[in-house]
Amino acid sequence: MSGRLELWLFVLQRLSAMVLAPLVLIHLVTMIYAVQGGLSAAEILSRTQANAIWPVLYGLFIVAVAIHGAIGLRSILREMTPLRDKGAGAVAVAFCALVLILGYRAVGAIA
Amino acid sequence: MEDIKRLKTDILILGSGGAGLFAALHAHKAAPDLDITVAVKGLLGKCGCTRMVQGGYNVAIAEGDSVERHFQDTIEGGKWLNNQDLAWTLINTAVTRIHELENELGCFFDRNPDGTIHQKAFAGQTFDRTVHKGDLTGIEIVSRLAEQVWARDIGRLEEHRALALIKDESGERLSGVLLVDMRDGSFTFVQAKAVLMATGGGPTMYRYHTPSGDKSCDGMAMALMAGLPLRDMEMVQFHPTGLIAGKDTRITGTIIEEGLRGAGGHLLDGEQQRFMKQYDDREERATRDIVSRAMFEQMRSGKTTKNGGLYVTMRHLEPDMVRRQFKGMVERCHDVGFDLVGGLVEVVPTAHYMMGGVVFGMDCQTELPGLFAAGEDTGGVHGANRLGGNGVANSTVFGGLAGDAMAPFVKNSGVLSDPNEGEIEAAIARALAPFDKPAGDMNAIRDRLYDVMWDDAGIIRNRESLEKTLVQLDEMAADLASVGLAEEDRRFNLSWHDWMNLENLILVSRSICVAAIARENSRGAHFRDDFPEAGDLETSTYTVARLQDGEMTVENRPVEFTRIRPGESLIEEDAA
Amino acid sequence: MAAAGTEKSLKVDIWRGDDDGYYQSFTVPHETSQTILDVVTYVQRKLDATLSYRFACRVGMCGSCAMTVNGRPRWTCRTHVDSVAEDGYIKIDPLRNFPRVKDLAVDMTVFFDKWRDAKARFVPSEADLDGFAQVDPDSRERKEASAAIECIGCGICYAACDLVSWNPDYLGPAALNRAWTLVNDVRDADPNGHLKAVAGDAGCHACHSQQGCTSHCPKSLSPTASIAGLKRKSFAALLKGAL
Amino acid sequence: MSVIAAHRNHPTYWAFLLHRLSGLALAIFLPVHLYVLSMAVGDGARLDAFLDWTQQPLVKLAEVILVILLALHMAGGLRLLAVEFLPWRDSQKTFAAFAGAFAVGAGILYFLNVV
Ligand SMILES: Cc1cc2nc3c(=O)[nH]c(=O)nc-3n(C[C@H](O)[C@H](O)[C@H](O)COP(=O)(O)OP(=O)(O)OC[C@H]3O[C@@H](n4cnc5c(N)ncnc54)[C@H](O)[C@@H]3O)c2cc1C
Ligand code: HEM
Ligand code: SF4
Ligand code: F3S
Ligand code: FES
Repeated sequence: MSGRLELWLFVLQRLSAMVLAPLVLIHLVTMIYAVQGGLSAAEILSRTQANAIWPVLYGLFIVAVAIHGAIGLRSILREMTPLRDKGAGAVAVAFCALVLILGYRAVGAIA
Repeated sequence: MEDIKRLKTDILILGSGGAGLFAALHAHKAAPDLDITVAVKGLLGKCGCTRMVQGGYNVAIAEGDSVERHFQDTIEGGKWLNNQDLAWTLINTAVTRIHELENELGCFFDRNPDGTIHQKAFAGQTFDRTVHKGDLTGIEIVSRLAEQVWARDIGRLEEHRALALIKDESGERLSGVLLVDMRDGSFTFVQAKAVLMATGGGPTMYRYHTPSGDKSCDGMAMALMAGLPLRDMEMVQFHPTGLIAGKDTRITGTIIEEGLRGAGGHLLDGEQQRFMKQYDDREERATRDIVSRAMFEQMRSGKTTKNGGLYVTMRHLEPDMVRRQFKGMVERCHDVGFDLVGGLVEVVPTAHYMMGGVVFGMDCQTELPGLFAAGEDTGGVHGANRLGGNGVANSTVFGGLAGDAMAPFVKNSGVLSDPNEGEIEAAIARALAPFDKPAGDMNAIRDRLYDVMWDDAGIIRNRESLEKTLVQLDEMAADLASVGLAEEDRRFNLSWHDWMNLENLILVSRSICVAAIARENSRGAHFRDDFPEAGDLETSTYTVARLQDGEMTVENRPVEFTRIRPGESLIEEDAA
Repeated sequence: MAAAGTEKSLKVDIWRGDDDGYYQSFTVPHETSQTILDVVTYVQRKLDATLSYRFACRVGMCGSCAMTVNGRPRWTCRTHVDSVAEDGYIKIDPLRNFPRVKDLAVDMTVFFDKWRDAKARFVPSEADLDGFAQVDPDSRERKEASAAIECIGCGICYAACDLVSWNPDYLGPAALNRAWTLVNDVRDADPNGHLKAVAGDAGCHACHSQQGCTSHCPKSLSPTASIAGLKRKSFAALLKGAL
Repeated sequence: MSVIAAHRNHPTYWAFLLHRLSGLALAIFLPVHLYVLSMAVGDGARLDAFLDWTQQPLVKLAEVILVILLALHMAGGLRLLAVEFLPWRDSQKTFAAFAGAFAVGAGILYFLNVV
């Protein structure tokens, strides 16, 4: 073990959190605003396709959250389940990949 | 016979206070290839009194101060009974030691606003020379020492209590030490080329006492049993203000800072009247011994508080000042239900420190080849009184010197000599004696020891009270010998250790009494109301007590004034 | 014991044995200035001579006497009975997260070993051994160091931290707290060495700021703040390529 | 006996626990959320059908809880970042309270708008 893995994960998780914070805020605000009229596919798409900024923001969100959530899950698994380094790491990587794939499909859909 | 574990080491150190830890570090530095083992009654660095040092560390490093001045203060404080060469070594080496503590071990002492080291005033000294870390200097020193020991390849036998010094077949040399592993109750014999006794004395035979609970004069008792001489045993220092919190409270006896009196605190009797004026013009600000004696007299007259003590109060002073300046004390009092800021706190004088101890030389060797001693276990450095701040200097200075001396000793003339098995067997039999007997009331014996020593062999004594005490001590020893322990289980059996503590305390108390009888004058901490005068300084003598064939003997020996004679001074301006 | 039956008494349940053990109940007279250590002492002296526990200084300086009192880790010599008893009931367990020796005594070796592994000890610089370094008492570094330095090594923070139980290799709050004082010690010759030692896999980054350490430290220290400091410093060092 | 061990019963532990549970819940929810969104690809009707389904009160409630969790987690995360990266000391408890308040506030806002 490099002995620096945890430090890197820490750094990545904190940096991704710093990226996520404004994005989630924006997402929450738009959602609260958006649901006032009730949600529909067309409505969502018209909003997100109107401006190229949305796909970029959501793209960034996906990368950040894939990293962030994966690292978070890894700690939870390591600390609270019998899974140790390897198992937890595998689950985390799987999570990361899943989010990236699904995320890109979703972003692709709304772009 | 008992199955015992046998270990071998080059250097065995008993105790992990300032003396023991310094010795380990110095010996390791001098000879890293030697096998060094620290055996200690508690956890390494977490027991003993060095950790409890509040005031700080005396050292002559300030501009305008000098080692001569510090030496002069020490000798005058010691009422001319000190071994002057030892005192001189203390004062000079303290300068080296404090730099070592700060620069090599990492103690982070307090600074002045300009960034230079801060030195505060301590009673009985002509110069502000006490280096400190807040009022928790001992924690800083011992924590730093302990972590340096943890970081090195130094063996630890924690919760291993030394029971007896075991000589070789010839009886001429120390072979090793018999210990008991307190956790499982098994015995271990550690054979060593050199042994340091640094178990730290501790006058815990008095009803009120300050030292930590692990101290019960084990080292001095082992030394007596091995036939070694102890000097100045009558010199027991009392601190004027210990807490008193009622029966069966552990905190009773622990120190309430002297600074309270300095800052204007008042002492009151049980009727809430001040009384110090009757005894000294400086009132509460008089020296430790005077205040302690005044309080003792006052208590004897019966005007005591609920718990049998007196009061100290700060309520007439600015509450914010008290809260700020004495934060630690305010909290400590609060934790046992007293309000130091606006109320009354019950206090008593309390037995603090033993100036006396094993006779040792400049290289810390004792009479018994292979045995070294340092710290509060030893006698001679302080004479009749120890200056506040010279205690931790003493243990760190001589602990270090012992380490320096043991390494070459082991290299040049160290041998692992075979033990006298008979001595081991006898020591084990002595330790196991209470398990063969029906349970009895050990608490009653402890209470009796506390009371007798407090009333008749403490702050004020005389021939009659001391002789009476000796008789009682013999009775107590006999009583204890017939008291057993209820259960066979030796694992972490504190009651068993209490029993052995009592045995040691009774033995050492006898040496205190015979020495106090032998000194027919009053000097420093020793006050006899049948001989209240200090006596002629020029012909000063010191006492040496020994156990010979079960008898405690004592002799007076003349003090050698190797550096200054009474009336002389090393300080140039005084001499001029 | 209760004089004329007027005094209150305490019902005390104490853990006996090691990992396999049981609670034994005692009735102890309640006194005004009584601490938990006094309760335990009373039991050992008057009720059951075989009760095992550890203490030394009696006044909150040595950090030997920590136990779990009504579920919380505490220094027992400075814990007033009245401040913790719940309707006259006290339950005393050995300290959590430590191997048990017997009754209320635990084995603290692992705690000291981690202190060593965190390289939590001063590294002298060869140059300056005779003087005293000038250190401005109001400088930021000195204040940071001072804020954390008065640790008595009682292990209470270590017992209060779930990370210690979840990740047995975690260095723990006390060792990290000490490391932080060294990183801020301008006299120390190897600040980076200290950072390296605590930035390993079970070092400061394992801490999730639960702050059990900080809320239980009897000396009111904040290991959380110290650990956060280490996280920041090692983060910066990593970005600078110094680690 | 209390529901939580005494040594854990302090505000910052609750904050930790909430942060961890909310993070976990989000991590479980997120893939689902993304999967659903990706259905918008070419088939707005399926998404719409799904969105209709979400109009059921129970699902509605679950959604509200999720948003609360997201808000909670974010507030808790910001608190942590503050604790770790800003040299603050004793303000942590205030932060815990602030975090809770923010979450509840956002949730209620959402709730009011939706119902
Ligand atoms: C409350 C208090 C405050 C003080 N304040 C000051 C001050 O401000 N300035 C000052 O200069 N001095 C002060 N002193 C005095 C100072 O603490 C002592 O002089 C000095 O620390 C003694 O050091 P030591 O190493 O000899 O013994 P200690 O530090 O007492 O260490 C003795 C060690 O030996 C161990 N031990 C005991 N028996 C055995 C055994 N049978 N087997 C194995 N190990 C054993 C103990 O567990 C302990 O580890 C104070 C003392 C007290 C009690
Ligand atoms: C809104 C912005 C977010 C911020 C500021 C944020 C912040 C943080 C921080 C600082 C941590 C570290 C906790 C620790 O290790 O002690 C963390 C953990 C975590 N986060 Fe986030 N996060 C955010 C969004 C998300 C999202 C959207 C998810 C969903 C996947 C998520 C999932 C997790 C998980 C599972 C953890 C692990 C929890 C733990 O270790 O206790 N976070 N978050
Ligand atoms: S940080 Fe506090 S709780 Fe932890 S060991 Fe030090 S004094 Fe004890
Ligand atoms: S309790 Fe443990 S998780 Fe961190 S803040 Fe303290 S070390
Ligand atoms: S006995 Fe020393 S801290 Fe409690």
